[in-house]
Amino acid sequence: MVKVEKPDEFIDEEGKRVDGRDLNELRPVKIEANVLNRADGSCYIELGDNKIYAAVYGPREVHPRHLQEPDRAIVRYKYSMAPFSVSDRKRPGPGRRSKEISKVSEEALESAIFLEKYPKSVIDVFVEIVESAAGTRTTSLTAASVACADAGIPMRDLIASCASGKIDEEIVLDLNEPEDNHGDADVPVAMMPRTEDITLLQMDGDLTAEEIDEAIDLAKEGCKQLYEEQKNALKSKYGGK
Amino acid sequence: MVKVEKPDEFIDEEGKRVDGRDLNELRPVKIEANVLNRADGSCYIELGDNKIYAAVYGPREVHPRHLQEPDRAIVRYKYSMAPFSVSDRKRPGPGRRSKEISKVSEEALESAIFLEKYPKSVIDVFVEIVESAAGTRTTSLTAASVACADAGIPMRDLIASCASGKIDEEIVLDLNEPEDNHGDADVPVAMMPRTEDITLLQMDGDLTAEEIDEAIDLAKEGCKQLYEEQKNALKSKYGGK
Amino acid sequence: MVKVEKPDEFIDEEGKRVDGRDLNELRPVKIEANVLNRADGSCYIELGDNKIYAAVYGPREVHPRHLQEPDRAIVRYKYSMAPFSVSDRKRPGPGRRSKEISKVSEEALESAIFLEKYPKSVIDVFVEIVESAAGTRTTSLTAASVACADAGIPMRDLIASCASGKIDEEIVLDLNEPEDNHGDADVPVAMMPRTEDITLLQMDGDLTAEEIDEAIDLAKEGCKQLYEEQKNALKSKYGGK
Amino acid sequence: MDEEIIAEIEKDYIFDLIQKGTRSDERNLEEYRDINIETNYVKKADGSAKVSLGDTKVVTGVKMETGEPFEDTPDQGVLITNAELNAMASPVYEPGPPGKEATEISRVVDRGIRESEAIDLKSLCIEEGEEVWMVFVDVHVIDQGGNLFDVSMISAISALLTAEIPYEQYDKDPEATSLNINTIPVSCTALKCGNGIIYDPTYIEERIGETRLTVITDSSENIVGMQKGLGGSWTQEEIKEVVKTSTQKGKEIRKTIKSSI
Amino acid sequence: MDEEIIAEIEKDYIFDLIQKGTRSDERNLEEYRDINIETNYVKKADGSAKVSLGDTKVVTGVKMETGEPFEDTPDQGVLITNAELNAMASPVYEPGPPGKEATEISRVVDRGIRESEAIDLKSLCIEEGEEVWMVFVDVHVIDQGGNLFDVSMISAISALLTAEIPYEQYDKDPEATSLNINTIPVSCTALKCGNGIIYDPTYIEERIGETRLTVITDSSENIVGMQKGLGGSWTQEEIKEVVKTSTQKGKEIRKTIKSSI
Amino acid sequence: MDEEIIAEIEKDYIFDLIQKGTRSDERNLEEYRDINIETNYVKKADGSAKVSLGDTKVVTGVKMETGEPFEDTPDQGVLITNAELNAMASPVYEPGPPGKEATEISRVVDRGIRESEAIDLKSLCIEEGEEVWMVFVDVHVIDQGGNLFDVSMISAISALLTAEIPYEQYDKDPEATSLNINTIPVSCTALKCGNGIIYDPTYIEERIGETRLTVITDSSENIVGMQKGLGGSWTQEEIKEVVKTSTQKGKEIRKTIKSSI
Repeated sequence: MVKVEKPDEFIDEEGKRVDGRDLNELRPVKIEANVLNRADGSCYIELGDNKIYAAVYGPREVHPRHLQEPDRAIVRYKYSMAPFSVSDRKRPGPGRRSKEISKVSEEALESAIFLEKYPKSVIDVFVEIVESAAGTRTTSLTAASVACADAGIPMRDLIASCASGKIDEEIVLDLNEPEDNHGDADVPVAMMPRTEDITLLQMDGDLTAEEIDEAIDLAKEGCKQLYEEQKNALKSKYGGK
Repeated sequence: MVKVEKPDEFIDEEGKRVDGRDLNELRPVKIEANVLNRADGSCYIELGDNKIYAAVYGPREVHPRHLQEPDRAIVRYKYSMAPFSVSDRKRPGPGRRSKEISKVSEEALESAIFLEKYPKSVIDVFVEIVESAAGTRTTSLTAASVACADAGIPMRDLIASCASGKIDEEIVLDLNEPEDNHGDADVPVAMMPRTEDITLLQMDGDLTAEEIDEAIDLAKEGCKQLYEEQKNALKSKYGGK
Repeated sequence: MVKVEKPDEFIDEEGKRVDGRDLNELRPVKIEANVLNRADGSCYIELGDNKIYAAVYGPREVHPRHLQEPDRAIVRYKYSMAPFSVSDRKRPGPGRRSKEISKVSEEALESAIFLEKYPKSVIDVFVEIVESAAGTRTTSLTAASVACADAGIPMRDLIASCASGKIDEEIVLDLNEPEDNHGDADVPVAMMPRTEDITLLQMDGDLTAEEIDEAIDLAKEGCKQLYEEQKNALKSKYGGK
Repeated sequence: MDEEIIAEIEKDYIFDLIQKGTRSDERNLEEYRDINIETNYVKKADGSAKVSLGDTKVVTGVKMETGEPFEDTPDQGVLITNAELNAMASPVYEPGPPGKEATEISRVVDRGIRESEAIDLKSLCIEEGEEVWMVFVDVHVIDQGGNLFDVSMISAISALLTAEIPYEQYDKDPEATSLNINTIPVSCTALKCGNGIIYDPTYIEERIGETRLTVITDSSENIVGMQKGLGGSWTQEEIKEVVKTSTQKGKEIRKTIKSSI
Repeated sequence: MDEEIIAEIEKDYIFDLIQKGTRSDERNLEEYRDINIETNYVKKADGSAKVSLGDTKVVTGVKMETGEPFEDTPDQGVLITNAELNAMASPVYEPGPPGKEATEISRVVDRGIRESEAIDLKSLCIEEGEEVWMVFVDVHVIDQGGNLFDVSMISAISALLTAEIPYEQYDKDPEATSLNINTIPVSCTALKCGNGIIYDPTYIEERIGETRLTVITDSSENIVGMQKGLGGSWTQEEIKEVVKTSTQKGKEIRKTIKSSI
Repeated sequence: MDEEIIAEIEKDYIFDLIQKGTRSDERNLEEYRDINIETNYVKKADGSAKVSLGDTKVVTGVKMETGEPFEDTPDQGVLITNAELNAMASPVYEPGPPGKEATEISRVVDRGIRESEAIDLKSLCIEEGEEVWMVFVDVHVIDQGGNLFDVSMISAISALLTAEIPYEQYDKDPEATSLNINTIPVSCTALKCGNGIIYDPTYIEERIGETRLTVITDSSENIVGMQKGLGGSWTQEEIKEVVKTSTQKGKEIRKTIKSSI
């Protein structure tokens, strides 16, 4: 059993968090598009210690066929964690947490894709968490949408995603592991940055209506920063500077 | 571990059983047809403390298709117990007992249905034991056949079903829990009451040929009483008094 | 826990092994073709205490259909051990060992069959280990190829298969249980005896290049002896002496 | 085929009504269907509730056993929430292990109970690191008339509110007769259909919804959980409005729960 | 297709013969095929039997291990009966976990052993509540020539009759060398085909049967189990007759078992 | 369809090149693609390596836990090797439990480690019969560019070479900081295509191979494992040649591994 200890205070007198970040600061991020050869599109992302690969296959034929939709493509999103990606080895195979994350991520991504262009087909998105350090669902989604773009799938916009949360009575951006484990609330958000339409929203914890609004505001800021990184990653692969 | 204790005697001097019933007396029964909205036919039954829902969908298309019969409908019967329906929580999912009960119940019900009217289709019967108190397989079957009638499926007759058994050297009707757990034999029977054709028969225990005959006689009586309740339940839904 | 003890010496002064065999001697073998009535072809084999049934169905239609190959038959090989075939009861169902053995055996058998004669079809090979005593994978393969011949499947040649190995610094033929459990290396080999083409080869242990060559030489000898037994078994069923 | 065309026409009709601010069953957009709660329905369960919301029907049973605590919470009882969408509940459900929909419902209900701290898990510790009470909450949907999140949450908390710890059965000293539940988490689910946002959607309304938002509030009217679902998206303004309305509706539902047990 | 037509013609022929009181293999309606029992067939098993009944072939192995008793029977050994319909046994069987047919067979065989009290489970208690013998009876069908219930029951009881408890292997004091079996449960299966009731049906006869009844009797000729199968129905008179004939046939089979071990 | 025709033409082209002694990427028949090894890639793992061989990509993580030894080896640690062919790695892989291909890879890698005695399992015993270290080696293929056996073996042994036993995490006295690995098993895979035998096949070369042979050698250049795969056959002479070449190639790869950690 590895325990992530709760720090005495999450925020010091100077307003810095345990890892030295400001309240509204993302962890260091690195995004690279087109990193795998077999997949139609792919992306590698690091956010803090998170290390995640996303790959996209499709639009392609649906098997089994009874899953086909006559007038649109379906999206299948598979979030999975390597057994060695977490402190205590995770048994292989999807648990209930992975299933739920896959479902809400699938729905978040669907919103951005012009599904009606590819009737009867499927877009398969596979996400593999190689190292996990709080924020994997949102970070995966950020990578998955870059992989979709890399695969040439027509989209309304990219999906950028990050979480905000509450620690020591403050709303902060992008929780790290001790903040995620011992904080008061976690608010994962995904959006299409151009229109600010929110396509994923979850909340765990205890917040007032005002705090939720504040948390969404902050998450939006984070999403916009990630959006720039996403576009840079795609540009550096496909030129167009 | 909850244990149903064995009483000192199953039958008192006045010939009454532990729950006050006569040897040939059913537990109180309540049957209601058409209790669910999505299903094509449904039924709710209480027999003593047993609480059971049955629902029927069909005749409808068979998936996967290789299960289709070219000249008749197939019946799929699914008996399942809620985890909280028994004293010691039952793990979800069908065990071997449920599988066997589903199989013999399916075959018992099939006998009564004009299957040849619906080639290539399936009649799905789902039974959910919400509370279990001895006699669930027979009581489920009684409910399932009402649900079939409620779904408008053409039948030779209803199937009425109950068990008889042996306790303290006596053949009695409709075993309750202590009788079922500690008695000498259990004889579940189902039949089409009009012709008295027997469509389900099982036996566990130790009986002579004569006792089996007597047990079947008694179960027939019980089935006929249930048959009246089944018809009443259907009448009170569909008028025709 | 049953333990097969390691003997003090595997080979005595007279060059005999613990079961009295010479270094290049097979255990007693008995092969019978056409022993089952439902299967298209079948074989029963005993090699020492190994008792194995093999049955073949096909060429027949493939289900599910997406496994079909347009220009050839596929082979499906299922190696399975009865729970009571080994000292410590084996849980039912295939483990990783069985899966690997099925795969390499399937590939070994494929080499010998004129697959292109039966496009879109499947040849199903089922092997059941009733008693296991070292060498089951090779002995199964020997039986399976007789069952294929019994089913009338056109083949380049039979597949004969046995293992050689290393004990007490010597390369010996057909390891028995103590030799298999405590020896230094195990080399299962299968071949088409007429051409000496090798269709299965595995090795576990620690050998030099020269020892491997020697082990293959010895295994070939064993395969040729088994080949005669295979042919006799088929002849005694189908005459043609 | 014909049936599908009728279904399409019905969907269009329902959608149009919502744009005009009304619904096919004459409710206003924010109005819930009738709630009916029957607790202590299953005698063999330690707590139970049969709940109907319109024609949606759910039976929840609570069972408690003793067992080992999780390694990272040696001084806490264990809460396990399952949802089963019984194949009898809908023509599209199939028998088998929980699919995506059932998994999402069980996890959202579980978080509602857990994050609101409705159950004091520490009070369920029998011997630290050794033995604790395990609380199984099994939510069984038997008629899928829409809005499974809200009705599942209602039935789960109603069953817990009436549950009694089976001390005798396990030869343990009784410390409390019930689970001692101090707050009542309630979920409210909003569905966006064109320009209208409706609450407590029926099965057919759910088929035309673009996007969904469930908000769980506790007795202090704090928000303890949210879950967006379906494709489609929400604006921040809409979310604010849904949070406000859900808090209000949650209060009413909480009243109904209290008066039913 | 052609094959199916031939099969239909064959079925009609067999059915007609039965109406006339005879069968395609010239047996009379109540006659069993030859039974062949070879015990101690698998040396690694604690008990085993290879049994053929006509061209039906079954191998059963018994293995014993020590383990914990069930909570509700702390002073009794554990009996676990499995039946496997190996894919080699029939063109319609597939590899995988037991289906409905295998499950029914294993449960009926298990009940035959259990209800007849063939094994004194209390004698298999090593230390109450702690350690008991677990007896695994694995019935493997390798050629499906019909009447699997009866041949499975014969092979299971034959394997048990010859089983030896592996005391040494588990370092336990030997209390008895064998399982000490006092009664021999035997099942007889009747099949109704039109006006005829036949016993010991072949694979193809089973395809034309309307309904089935298996009756298990013990050495005192009491009935310890019954199982009706297939669609179709029996009259009470027919059942009486089947019970009587099965008791008689069971006696003969029991003799064959005794003389084979 | 068109795509398939192109694929056929490409296969023919590649096959013809090999007959002439060269390859589409201009390697000679025995030449390996570039190997890139990055160890300590995953901080949360006890050992890890990201390895690419051409455009094949594999990440392996090692995790250690304490647990019970197997009954028949009470004084030895436990080694468990899994291979996952992630669905992202190839258009033909699907999510789900390991299939035949993944099972074969995991078993061959496991045997390479085990038979070479790369890990001294006895040194991983904490208390005989009670507690030992369990070493989980999880090989994750994320881009299937061919030759998975060799790259899986390289990444597994690289991750093990850099692994540190998590003594502190489990409150155990540290006896050694690392796994103390004395020999480096390396596998070399040959593929027969017509008259040519090539090494380190690419994904498309594997599609035209008739038969495959993997040879695992240890640091003393002994052979510790072999595995023939695919239909087709080898002559004894060919096997001799493959064993010789693999031993030589293994030496070079071993050098690369050593210089990368």
